[in-house]
Amino acid sequence: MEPVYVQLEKYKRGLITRREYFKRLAALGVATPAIMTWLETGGVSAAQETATIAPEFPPQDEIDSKPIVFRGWAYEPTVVEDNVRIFEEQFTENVDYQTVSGDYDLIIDTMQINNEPLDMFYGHEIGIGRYILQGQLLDYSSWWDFERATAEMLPAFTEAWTWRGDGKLYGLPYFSSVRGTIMVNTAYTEKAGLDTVQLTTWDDFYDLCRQMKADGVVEYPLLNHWFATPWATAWQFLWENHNRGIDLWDFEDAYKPLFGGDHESTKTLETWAGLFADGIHPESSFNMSEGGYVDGFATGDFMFSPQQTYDGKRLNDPAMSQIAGLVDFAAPPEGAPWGKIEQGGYLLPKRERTDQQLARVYRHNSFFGYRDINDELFVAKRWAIDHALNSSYSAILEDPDVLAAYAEWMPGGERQFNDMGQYFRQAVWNPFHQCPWFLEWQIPAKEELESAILGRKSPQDAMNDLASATNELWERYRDVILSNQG
Amino acid sequence: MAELSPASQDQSSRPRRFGLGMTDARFGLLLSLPVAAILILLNLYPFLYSFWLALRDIDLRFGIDEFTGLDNFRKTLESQDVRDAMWRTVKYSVQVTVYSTLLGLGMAILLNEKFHGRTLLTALILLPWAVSTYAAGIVWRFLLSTETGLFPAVLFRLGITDRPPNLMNIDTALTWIAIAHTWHIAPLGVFFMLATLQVIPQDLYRVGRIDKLNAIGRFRHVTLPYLKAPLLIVLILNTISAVNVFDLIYFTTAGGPGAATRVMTYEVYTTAFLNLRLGLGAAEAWLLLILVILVTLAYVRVLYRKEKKISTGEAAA
Amino acid sequence: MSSRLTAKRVIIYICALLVALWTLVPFYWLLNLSFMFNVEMNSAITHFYPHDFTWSNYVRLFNRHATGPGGVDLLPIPHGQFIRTGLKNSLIVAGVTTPLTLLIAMPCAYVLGRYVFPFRNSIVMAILLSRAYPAIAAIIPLYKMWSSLGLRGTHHGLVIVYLSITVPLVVWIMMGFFNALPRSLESAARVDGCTRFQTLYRVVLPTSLPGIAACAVIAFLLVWNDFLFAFLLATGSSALTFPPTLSNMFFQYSYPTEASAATVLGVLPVAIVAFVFQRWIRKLNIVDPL
Amino acid sequence: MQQPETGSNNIRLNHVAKHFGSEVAVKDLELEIEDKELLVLLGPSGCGKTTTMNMLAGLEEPTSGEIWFGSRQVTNVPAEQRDVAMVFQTFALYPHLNVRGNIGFGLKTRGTSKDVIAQRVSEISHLLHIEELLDRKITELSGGQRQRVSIAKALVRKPFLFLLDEPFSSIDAILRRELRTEIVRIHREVKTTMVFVTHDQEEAMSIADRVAVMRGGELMQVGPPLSLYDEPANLWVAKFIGAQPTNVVPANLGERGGMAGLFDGSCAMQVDEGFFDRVAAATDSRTVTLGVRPEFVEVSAASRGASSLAARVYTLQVLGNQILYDLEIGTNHLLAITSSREHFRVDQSVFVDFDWPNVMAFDAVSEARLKI
Repeated sequence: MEPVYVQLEKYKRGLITRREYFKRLAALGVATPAIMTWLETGGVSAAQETATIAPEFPPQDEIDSKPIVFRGWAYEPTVVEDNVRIFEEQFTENVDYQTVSGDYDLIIDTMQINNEPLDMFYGHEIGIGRYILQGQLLDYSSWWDFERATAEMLPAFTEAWTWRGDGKLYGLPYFSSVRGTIMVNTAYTEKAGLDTVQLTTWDDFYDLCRQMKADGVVEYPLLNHWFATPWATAWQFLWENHNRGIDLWDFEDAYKPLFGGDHESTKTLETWAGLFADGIHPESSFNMSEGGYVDGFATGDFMFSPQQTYDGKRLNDPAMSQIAGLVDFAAPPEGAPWGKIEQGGYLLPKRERTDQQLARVYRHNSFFGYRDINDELFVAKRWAIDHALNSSYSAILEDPDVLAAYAEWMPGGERQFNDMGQYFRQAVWNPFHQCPWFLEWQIPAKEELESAILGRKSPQDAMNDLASATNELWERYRDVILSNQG
Repeated sequence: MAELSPASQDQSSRPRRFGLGMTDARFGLLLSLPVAAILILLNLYPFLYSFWLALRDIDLRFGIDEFTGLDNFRKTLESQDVRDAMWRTVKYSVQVTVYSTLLGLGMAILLNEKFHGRTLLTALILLPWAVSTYAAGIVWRFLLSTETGLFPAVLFRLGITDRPPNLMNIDTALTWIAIAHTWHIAPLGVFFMLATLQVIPQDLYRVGRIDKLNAIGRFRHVTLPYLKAPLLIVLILNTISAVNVFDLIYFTTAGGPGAATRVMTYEVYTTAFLNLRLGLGAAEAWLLLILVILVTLAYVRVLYRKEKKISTGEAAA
Repeated sequence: MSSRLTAKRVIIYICALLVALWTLVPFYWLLNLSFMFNVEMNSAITHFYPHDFTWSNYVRLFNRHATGPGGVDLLPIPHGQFIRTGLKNSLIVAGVTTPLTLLIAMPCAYVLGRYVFPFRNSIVMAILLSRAYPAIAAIIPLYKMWSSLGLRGTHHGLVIVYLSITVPLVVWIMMGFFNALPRSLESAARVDGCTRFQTLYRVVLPTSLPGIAACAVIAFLLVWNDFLFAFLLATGSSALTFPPTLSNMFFQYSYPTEASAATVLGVLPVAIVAFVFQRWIRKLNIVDPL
Repeated sequence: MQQPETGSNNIRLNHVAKHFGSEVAVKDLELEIEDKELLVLLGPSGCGKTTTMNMLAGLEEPTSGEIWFGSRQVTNVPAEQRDVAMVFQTFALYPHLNVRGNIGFGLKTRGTSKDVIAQRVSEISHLLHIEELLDRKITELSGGQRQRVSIAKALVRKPFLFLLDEPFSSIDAILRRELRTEIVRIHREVKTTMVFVTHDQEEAMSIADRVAVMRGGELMQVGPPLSLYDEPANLWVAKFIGAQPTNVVPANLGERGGMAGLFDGSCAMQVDEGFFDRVAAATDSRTVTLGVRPEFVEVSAASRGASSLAARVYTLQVLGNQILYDLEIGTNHLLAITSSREHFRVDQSVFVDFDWPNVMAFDAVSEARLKI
């Protein structure tokens, strides 16, 4: 057996797994007063696991003096606080957790630029390109569970967390979802005499919407993903074209835009303008917030709407929705891509840390983005069960507890749960989201796309104008990006 | 022979507080020093600093920071987006100014009449001004929203439209926000004009009646001459407030639909903060600043004579 | 003659009614939404008053459960904690800024309104210009400065910024107020043995209390109501004031009912304060003190 | 009246001037205020009397010159260190204090003990008969009461110098008369130097030990009221002092015993020879300005010969036991006051004579009074 400090070194460098390390330590029979203290204060069930815990790692006094700094998005902060508490108990740790509310990207960017202390923060996959270019992000490839965790994730979801520039993993997901999952208000399908809704292509789907309008089933068959938030319309444009197999970007040349007036994607925009002109989609959506958009569908005025998978719970909640118990997923097309991956995860900012601190941060981040002390996907499962935020970890997608929770909210029970799994497996990742100037691009994209949908501009002009705005961005940042991908 | 009174002895035995050196000039300078410091450090310095920023290409997100001279100004002036935003700002400001000044005048005239509940109404109309622009934005957002709004619901219930209409559309959004702004800012003008209306000698109206002026004539020949100066100042203040609008847009349409409500402040916000390009944002802000300065100069011109009066008036008294 | 007068009175009352509606209906609508359950608000036909009146949106902002229609358990509103912290921070920042503003502004307003001294006109002009300076333009350099000075996201950082707004305004207002005071009171005080400084705090300030109180209210409102500076100089920090925390209820998942209740919490105190002090506020010539 | 004595507590203004920018408020003022006298600064508005008073109070600093309080130079000493008290036209009572607080304020700022303050306040309120007002608010007082309080407030400190700035101008006429007597009484009791500013010559004449008449920032004349009346320094003072304006009659005296041309020769009368001689002794010029107070113009129904001027009654006013006539002589007018019971009617033709021993003569150019 190697001495403890050698094993510690290996552990820090990720040469041995945490489990292996703990096992060896336990075998050495190391015990200190710290563990005694912990046993006195800790819970009974946790005490069984303590045998495998390294009592000397990290030293108690250091934990107290330097908390791990965690900043999260202001979604259900009470749940996160509780998770923090559990983590602190499981590992006798010290975490400084605060939530951020407001313009998240701006705030995190500001914190990063100002080098404010940070060990883990909430982020979307769409942010990592930007943070990496700022030189602010640390990857997870030296994390001890790196290989095991990536093997458990659906590949497309892993890809989303992997920076195209260096192929390294930069985020651990605590929830995953598919944006663009078609929700169906079954009150109207019943009225129309439809049994199920089986999607095939976006064009077929839009034809179905037109049909419903023509049949007088509903005034507005569709509430498309076109609301006031800057990225809304832009995102659907990205994913729908991706689903349609239309390439918008030259990824090899620092996201050079391929679109323009004559490009195939202009047809997508033409289709959209047609939907609006024909009264398939309501005008009011352009003033809705993201929440208002979900609530808009909850009013029961619409038949279909591309939403997040987890919104099924909210839409079927009688305390929130007028159409509780009536919201179903449309079945995704067989084998064809649909919607877009969307995940919330935990990122690891670069900052001066000792190796020991880094080990603590790894342990902390893997608790929130992977497994707890009992080797359970604790955090992910909790979100899936309590809030329908599902996970890209296959284990969660197949977990009977999660299924049971879903069956409680969703009228379609197991069938719906399976449909959701299907969406997950067919969802795609548009690598453009990793583009460092993605935030800047959303603003002209929203303007141009909306102008075309609302009939203020021809789709050709709008796409030409968007292309020229995009080219400016591309030229401005091309060298920076290429040198970073170098 | 007289002797010094006891009171005088009290006085002479007391130490002097501020020595003989305290003159009016020194007293004035001493007491205005903190304010001067605030003005220099928190207004003047940032003002100059923002010009320095405008001469640089600062892109915090990509860590760019280099001197580019007047390049940002050139880009700003050449940008179609900026031009559109400026034009929207002008359209918006004109609407707000006209609506709020006319409404303020109307309310002031009404409140100058005697009727039951006048005191209460005068107190109530202050409220929209007291609750700030962001709250005005929220309130009007809820009033106008197709799903939860009062106005669309009323139109629908009255059978004017066959479903609750979308009032905040690409054509009307800017006007509705201007109306919300009017709701918020009109009270300030009311108080100002009401104060003036209340000092117009009633005898003038009696003379007006004797001279056979009708109500409109009395307004034109008696009221309006008095209101001229306050009216002008209210106009200018309303304009400045309108040009500087931000919260209202942020809380209602966030610049949309399309770019229908992307006014200049929003353009600056986008460039400087959403895109973190501080240099370019500062240059755009300077363009906005010039617009405001032009309006303010008019303000100063109106006030200039009065200001002159006060500084010499002190001496004479 | 009498019939014409009657017609005029009718018109006056109709106008008064319209003005009252114009002023109050928006507030009514905010309250209306805040007293509804989410389900009722989401009903296809908008209700003009809450058919199922509830305090639940307010209660749930304070981390408590409530019972919804049909006995559904309604969870506390997660955002409530931010709203509560925001209100607390607003109270702290406005509460600190207001007395500081008065302390700094009053002496200056007094000498500007009363004395002739070097740079007087420059200061008046600077105040005038600072009032017209667009906030969005002012905030760009401040954002950079506050970031590098470590003042971003701190209470005192916000207080300093707010002083740069409230002090010029209060000086501007009080300058006119002091100028309109009878001068003989100060002469009397001087003759009674007060120094210039004692004259200010023993005679001028006590006799100006209504004006000072109204200025305190205005300064408080100004800070309490500010969105932009707090939004850009304090987001992401625990010093964030109420308005930006509220703004977050309009981005993602929150209901107009809940957001209305939160808005009412922020608006009600200032509405009450403004209503109580409106007589004094109106007496100040906010617009044109010169 | 007492002869000026150079006491150590006299107040002296040496060549004092005050400029406001290019405006000259007070020009080279030389004035000595005697210990314990009541000096009235009299003049029309804008004459510099208030500025002079402010300089005495220490509220304004002179642009040049010196102010001495006895042997103490106070030119640049601010008001609070001068030991002066002042009563203001607008009363200047502190609205945030009650009557008692107002009266005691000046003592309090000078650190007088509470007991002494209470005692002084009660003394002074007794003197001014305002004991029952002590606990009232200022807003509850009438104008006269406020004025008494403000006088009490000033007097309570037993100041070295007591200044009153038009203290009665915002009070109605009857009360004003009462307060005038009151001021004289108070002055006798408190024995303090008082300077009283007014634009009302009647007020000045009725209360002053001495009156200082100012005009356009310059001191015209200082002296006891009677001497101002009898021996005005110049035509302006002569016109300014007196209940009714002095008649100003430009005259060319001509030859002794001959006819003198009046009003630029528009009429003629024979001048008293004694008067002629006295004028001739004082000046070489035969062209002078006569100042004839209305009470020295005699009106009669019959002519007394060449010394009478024919006139017509234009208007008349009954002033109690006297009658004031406005008489028309050609295109000119003369005022006359008679106490005779003989009435003249409007438009009646009358004859005017001057009471020559009391007629004043002024230099036609400098307007200075000729010492005749």
